[in-house]
Amino acid sequence: MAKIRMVYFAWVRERIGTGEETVEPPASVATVADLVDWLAEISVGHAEAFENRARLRAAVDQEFVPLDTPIGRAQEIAIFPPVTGG
Amino acid sequence: MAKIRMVYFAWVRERIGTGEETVEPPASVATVADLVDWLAEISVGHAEAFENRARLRAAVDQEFVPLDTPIGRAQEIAIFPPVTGG
Amino acid sequence: MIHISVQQSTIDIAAEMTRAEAAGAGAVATFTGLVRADDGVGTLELEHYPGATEAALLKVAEGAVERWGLSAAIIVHRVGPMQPGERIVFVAATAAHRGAALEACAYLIDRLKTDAPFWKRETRGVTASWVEARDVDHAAAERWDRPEA
Amino acid sequence: MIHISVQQSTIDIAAEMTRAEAAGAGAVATFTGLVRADDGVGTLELEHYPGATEAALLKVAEGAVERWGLSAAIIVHRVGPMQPGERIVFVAATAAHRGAALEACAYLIDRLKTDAPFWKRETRGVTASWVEARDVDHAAAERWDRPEA
Repeated sequence: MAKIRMVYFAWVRERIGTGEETVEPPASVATVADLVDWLAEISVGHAEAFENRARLRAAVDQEFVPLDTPIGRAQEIAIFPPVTGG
Repeated sequence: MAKIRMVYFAWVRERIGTGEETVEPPASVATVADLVDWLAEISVGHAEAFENRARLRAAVDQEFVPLDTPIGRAQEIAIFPPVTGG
Repeated sequence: MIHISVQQSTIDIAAEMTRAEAAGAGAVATFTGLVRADDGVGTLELEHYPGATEAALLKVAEGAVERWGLSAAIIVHRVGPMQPGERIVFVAATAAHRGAALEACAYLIDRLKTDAPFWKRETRGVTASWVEARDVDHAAAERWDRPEA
Repeated sequence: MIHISVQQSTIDIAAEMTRAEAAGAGAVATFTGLVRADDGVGTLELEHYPGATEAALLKVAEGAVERWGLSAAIIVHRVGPMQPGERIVFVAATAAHRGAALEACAYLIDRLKTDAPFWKRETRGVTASWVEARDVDHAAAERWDRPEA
């Protein structure tokens, strides 16, 4: 599988300890949810950030998507809490 | 009956030819509608201004009221078209 | 805080916003009515009923403050002659949350349209005519009287 | 006319109103969100997703322009640190008539609240915490998807 640029925001970013990283998940990682499961194994920070999947939102190549969305040939995937602007 | 200060606005004022006049209607004039009927006899301008009663609105002592409102001891009565501000 | 003004001078939005925001709450909704620049009107003239106008606007503002618990309600209305593009009216509602501010703002302008003694006269070319009241304005104002509103 | 801005600098209401009014139509409705000065927040910090934010705001504005035939839609949102009383967000909708302007303004702020990638962090005393999303915001945004809306 190709490299994916991961971007994180708000408390997801804080728990992981970085706002951005490049990852190369195995071919078995098909959806954003699979990716989150796989990333949660990388470090304690990732595990903490992804603890409660119901509180996570995602964007694939800057389009907001549900977590069960296939990754396809995504270049940038963002994981973040529900938005609170305005 | 006591004297009443009449005030007119917009095309009612223009047709009557004045924005303000003092009148002394007879005791038989009980409501604003009676007053309009009585005033319509005063001049051609008044008759034209009050031609179509459905297009007239009134205020008694600066309170908006229906035309069938009793005059009572009113000091100032206004007759004008439906409002068009804002 | 209630601020009512019936004025000849132009409406200063920045000053009015500062007033609306001074209340310290989180949400300000405003409505501004302009002389349309795109339908051939040369001059618009606003006549009003001095004294009764201010009282009517105050009543509209008080109604909004009470109904939505506003921290500020502002109504500024121009009178006299004005040109296309100029502001005729500005209303603002300040509340803790946006739902109350937005609803109260709509209420202020809807009620003002039917409850305040202003009359508009338009000049198009050499012809001056009084603007006719619109039934749709009464429908808009009356929706606030319905129990479900 | 659509104008979108995600900016560090303070929001200049007078300049934005001039932009909204330049379209020449008759009605401008606005909503301004402020950092509340009355609930103990010392600093509010806004984080966002550069690139995706602007695209999301543009989509919200385009939706409003199409649905209500607006002549102007403006969304200005601050990012970075800000103080109580400062403006966080300003939206404006310009239309020929007030009903369209008022509804479109409510749509702009309702959709922005759920569709644009901003995150607020509040500092109260020495404690910083991320603001939680509110269910009521989703209900407000979703009402625009209902057929009767």
